[in-house]
Amino acid sequence: MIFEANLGQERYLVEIAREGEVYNIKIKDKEYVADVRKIGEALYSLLINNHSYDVEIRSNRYSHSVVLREGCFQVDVYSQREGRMGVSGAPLEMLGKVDVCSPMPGRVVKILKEVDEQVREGEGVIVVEAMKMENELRSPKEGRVLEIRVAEGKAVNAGEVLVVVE
Amino acid sequence: MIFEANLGQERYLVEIAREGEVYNIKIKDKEYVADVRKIGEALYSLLINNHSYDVEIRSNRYSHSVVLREGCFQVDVYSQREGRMGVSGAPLEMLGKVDVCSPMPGRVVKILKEVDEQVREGEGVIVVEAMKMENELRSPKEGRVLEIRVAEGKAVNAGEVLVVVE
Amino acid sequence: MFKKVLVANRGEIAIRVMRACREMGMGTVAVYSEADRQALHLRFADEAYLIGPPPSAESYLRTDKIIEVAKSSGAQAIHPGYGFLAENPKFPLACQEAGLVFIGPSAESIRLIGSKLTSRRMMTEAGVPVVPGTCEGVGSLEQLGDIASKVGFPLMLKAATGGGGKGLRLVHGEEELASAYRATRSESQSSFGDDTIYVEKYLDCPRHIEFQVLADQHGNCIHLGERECSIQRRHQKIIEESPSPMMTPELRKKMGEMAIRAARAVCYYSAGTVEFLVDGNGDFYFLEMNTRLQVEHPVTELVTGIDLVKAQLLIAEGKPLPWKQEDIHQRGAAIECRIYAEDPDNNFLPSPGKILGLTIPAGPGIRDDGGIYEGYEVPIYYDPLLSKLVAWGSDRQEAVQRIRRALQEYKIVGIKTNLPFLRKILEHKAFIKGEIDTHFINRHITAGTMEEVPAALREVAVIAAAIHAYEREINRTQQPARSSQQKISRWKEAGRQAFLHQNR
Amino acid sequence: MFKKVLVANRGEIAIRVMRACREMGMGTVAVYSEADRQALHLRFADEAYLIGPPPSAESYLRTDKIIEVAKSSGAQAIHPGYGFLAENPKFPLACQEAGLVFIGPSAESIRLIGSKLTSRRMMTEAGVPVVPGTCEGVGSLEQLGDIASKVGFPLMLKAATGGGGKGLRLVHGEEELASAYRATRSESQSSFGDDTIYVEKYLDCPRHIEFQVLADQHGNCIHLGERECSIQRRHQKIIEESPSPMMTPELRKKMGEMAIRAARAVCYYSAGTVEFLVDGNGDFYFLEMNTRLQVEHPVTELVTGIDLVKAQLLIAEGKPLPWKQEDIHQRGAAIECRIYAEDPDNNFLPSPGKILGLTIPAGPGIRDDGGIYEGYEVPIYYDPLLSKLVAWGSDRQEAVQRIRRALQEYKIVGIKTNLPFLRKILEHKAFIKGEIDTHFINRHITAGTMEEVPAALREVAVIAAAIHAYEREINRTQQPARSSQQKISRWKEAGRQAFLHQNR
Repeated sequence: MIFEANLGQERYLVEIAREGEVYNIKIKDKEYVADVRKIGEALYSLLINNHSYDVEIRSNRYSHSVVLREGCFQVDVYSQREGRMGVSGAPLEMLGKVDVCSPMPGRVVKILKEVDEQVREGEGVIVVEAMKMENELRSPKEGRVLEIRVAEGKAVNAGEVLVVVE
Repeated sequence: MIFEANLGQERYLVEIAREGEVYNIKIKDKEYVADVRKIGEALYSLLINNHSYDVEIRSNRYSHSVVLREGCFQVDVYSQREGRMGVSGAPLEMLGKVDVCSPMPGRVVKILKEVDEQVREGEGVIVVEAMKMENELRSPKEGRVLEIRVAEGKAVNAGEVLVVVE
Repeated sequence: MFKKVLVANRGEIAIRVMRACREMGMGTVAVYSEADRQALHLRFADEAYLIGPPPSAESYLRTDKIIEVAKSSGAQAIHPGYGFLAENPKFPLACQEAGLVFIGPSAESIRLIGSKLTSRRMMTEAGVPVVPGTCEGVGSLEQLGDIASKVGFPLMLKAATGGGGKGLRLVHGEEELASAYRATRSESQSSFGDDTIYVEKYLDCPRHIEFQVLADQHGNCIHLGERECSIQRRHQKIIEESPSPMMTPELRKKMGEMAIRAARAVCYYSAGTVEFLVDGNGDFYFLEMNTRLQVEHPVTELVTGIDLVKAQLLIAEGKPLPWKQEDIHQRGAAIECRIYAEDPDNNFLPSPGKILGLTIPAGPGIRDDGGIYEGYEVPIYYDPLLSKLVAWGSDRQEAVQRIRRALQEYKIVGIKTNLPFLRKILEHKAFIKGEIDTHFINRHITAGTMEEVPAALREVAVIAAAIHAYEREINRTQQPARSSQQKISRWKEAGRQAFLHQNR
Repeated sequence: MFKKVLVANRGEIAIRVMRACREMGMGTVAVYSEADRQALHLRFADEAYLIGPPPSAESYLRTDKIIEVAKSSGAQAIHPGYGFLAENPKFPLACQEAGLVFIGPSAESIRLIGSKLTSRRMMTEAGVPVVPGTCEGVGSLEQLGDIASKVGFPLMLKAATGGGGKGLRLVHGEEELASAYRATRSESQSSFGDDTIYVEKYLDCPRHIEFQVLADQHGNCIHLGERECSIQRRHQKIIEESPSPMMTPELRKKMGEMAIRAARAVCYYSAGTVEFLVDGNGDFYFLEMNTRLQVEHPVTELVTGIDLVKAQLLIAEGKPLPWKQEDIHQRGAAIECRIYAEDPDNNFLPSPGKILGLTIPAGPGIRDDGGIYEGYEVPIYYDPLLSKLVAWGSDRQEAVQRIRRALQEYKIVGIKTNLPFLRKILEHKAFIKGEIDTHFINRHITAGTMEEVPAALREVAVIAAAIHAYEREINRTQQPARSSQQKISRWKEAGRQAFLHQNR
């Protein structure tokens, strides 16, 4: 099976075949043999060409979060079919409306922008308090505030859409 | 619901009623309120009259193994019906044939008795090696070796019957 | 000796205090909010009492309820930990009224130190050098102008009753003075209910060096050497060490004497910390005193061998200090990293949630003071500190090597933490050389944790993700045919669990 | 400096060694048997190679395969840990032939020390007191009679090539002599392939005191003080401490000098241990020397501040010792408990199996050197040592208090361990007073762990069990009506899981 993977700016083609407990992998013309065991919730022991890695993997659709001893990597993986269909590449949603969501449960302390106000990329739009910290959430793109869905003082859940920028 | 519980030589009558997350317990005319949360596999946090206990509980039919910070307790618990039917009390099996089982996987190193030989209570009948240790398994009662089901050098599983004493 | 001690706190510090109590044979009483029924400090204690809803104002800050629990449970003393009620002078008074011992300094010491202007005055009188500036509130903008021309720019405007990085402003030049004056006063009023502000000279790239002191109720006072806490992010310490790599025996002696003088000036007893800023010339200035156990106290414990919580308990019992200054010896070096539930790749946003997997480092020289366990759900209501990882080594190099090794072993699965960010600091050449000051992070460390990773490691990440995707793909196409009799490979099981997880 | 080190071992000691390598920036190579694919030492290493089936004779004892892996992986040196190949003189020779560095002493030192008669002779020549007895093999029963009348009863018959508690017999009087002579020779022949035996005086209730030595390849040799290992069960150490509660500075100096003399007598280098028996008069006798890292090395590390594995690495690299005798200082006290997978309530039978829950103690003064994790299945093939818990305190009392506290925190769910047995020893008055010798356990500790528990605690156990039974009962009667939509209480879920568990 062939996959397309993106890590940062780099794009990889990965070919995988499994024989029993062992995976044969081709990537950039190099070949790897991987032996994989599940060690705990989202935790795996990988032996890749006899190199040992304890890896935490968590996925959400294409997006894989991979934690190694040396750091955390965001890898997007698409099956060849999906890859050809152009799912990969620049996130589509950046082109139209973008939601500013609360990444954690908390309470809205301050709304910094009004509807119709212009925002720059990276500019703060709303402040949410969680774990005794005030956290400024920023607009991921330049645009105009289309909608504000919450009020100051309101409790919000993780993933809740707070502001929409167009 | 009323239970009969045995711990060592002591016998307890325990009355339990649940209201929501809270249990009301009567034992030896004393009353307790218990709040219970599952913390992990077989691990619970108990608040009994505001005393905090981290308890590991594992059960096998009547037999409960309860581990507190201070030690491990074997508690046999019977529902009232079972209790009245005389299931509790002296183990029935002690009266007839008794199996000497391997408590762990291992390998038979030596058989110390022959069929028909007399054994005393607590006398060794067979030696099983596991984890680099030779372990003498003993007869739980006085009697006669009725059957030897394994040979020296044989690998055995946990719970496997090795010798039968009558 | 106390028979039973109530710990009016939660998280790692509550457990730290209970460990000391348990070792001394004292019973431990926990208090907990509704959000903390499954918290480790409750599980750890001998007794535990619910004191209110999740917000701290309704639970961990409720002096009345906590004292009620202490009395009804038969506790004789209360340890406040740090934060919450630890530096509120009303709390020791309330304890006293209820016939309970407060494990900490007197209410009067806390009050004197809590007012920044008062403490600046008292320190100046005692001959302790303070950061140049005013010891009186600034009365008007005009007065501020006069002061500014004497102190010089850049300068800091600070709330007299402030703390925690709030109510302060850096002023670079005259043109910023007026707006900063108004803003600081207004923030000070709204945050602390008092608009008194004062001026401090701004020290460029100082080092934050603090001295641990111990004083008993019989007039004995010693210091236990310094801690360097220059590695800060947004005025928040994240890495601390002892001894400081810039310290000399002569300077230690001088600063230690000043720390003792500062403690004596407010008739201090219990464990306390005198914080100084040290500039590039080795000149040092009193910044403030913390009238409680510090988060970073373990580095001092590892280097001196003295258990500070046990010392607090002894002092609170009225016993004399069992050590004289000459009994205190620093041995080797210790470094602490604070492990927070926050996402360094996303602007350090807090990251509460369930801890699905937890591997705590161990082995030679490693101490972990934690408040979490596998399966624990980190609540949204409290400070994001999960744990403190501390390493001891025979010298600073070994301590650094050990904490780096331990940071690699640390695995917290399920929530984001600052572990990758800490690793990055610990691997920086300037840190390894001990070339640090309070601007270290801004100068040297970018938030992202992905760059500069060897290509081979990136490929490993890609392979792991691709295998994960492969199994999900296989799993998905075979799903209709699946039956419970089918043998499922370990990985497939993994894939399915991950799948269930995202759909939850 | 070595770039890459192969660790020819498994379990906690493999991890201990790898931690040192990693701190020093060396790559680590693990070897593993088919039973150990999920073992922690494999997960911990940078590289890992399969070397054979589960039995150690086919994997961890396969010199040829291990050396092959070392060469193909590019490792420059091999650390043997303890056990397995650590004291086999053929292994360093094989390493040498393959151009690899053996991290340990020379083959010749191991050989000399491995033969008990040779080492008794050499020690006697070097002026080190040995346990009174013979330094030659006993030629006949007649000769034995002559020797016995000189040495006096009780006496020990020992195999000259013996070890590990095998091939030795206690003889109380003349009437037992003949049968013991025959039995020991025959056991010695069958266990070690050599029927040479010798005689040692039996010391009544001695203390087991050993000295840690460090020697380099340039003739420097120092000692790092003593460890007391008198708490033994069936000749197996289970609790060790440093310093010994019976030690005086004078005796330490004398024994330390003898330990160095013993090491020099066999041209020793690397870390080694000289074991002595000490009788009630304070007279001490050389027992044997261990030419490897000891299981109990951490107590010395905590007290002296020296990392013994790093010292071994330095010495193996040919570097001179960085310390002189006067640089070595003992600080405070340390105690180690060995945590075994064995059932103290059932004759200490081994207890392999899956670890379902694991809470490792932490906090001030606690070090855990472990080889397990939650979810790990302890295999049946190897030594049952799971972990070593070590506590440091500013004095023995604090070390004891801390390890008692830590033993209470330790939770290993799923398999039986000796934790309750260890707690019992640590709570015994005679232990707390330091009144210990090698017969301590037989004299003071009964195996069962249930007796003497307060009635209130027994009631807690009964309540917990009854609630568990209640939920299972409720669950069972409601089972037909259950549907996936129904909200299941946490406890019910627990009950069901327990149920599933027993039916597995």
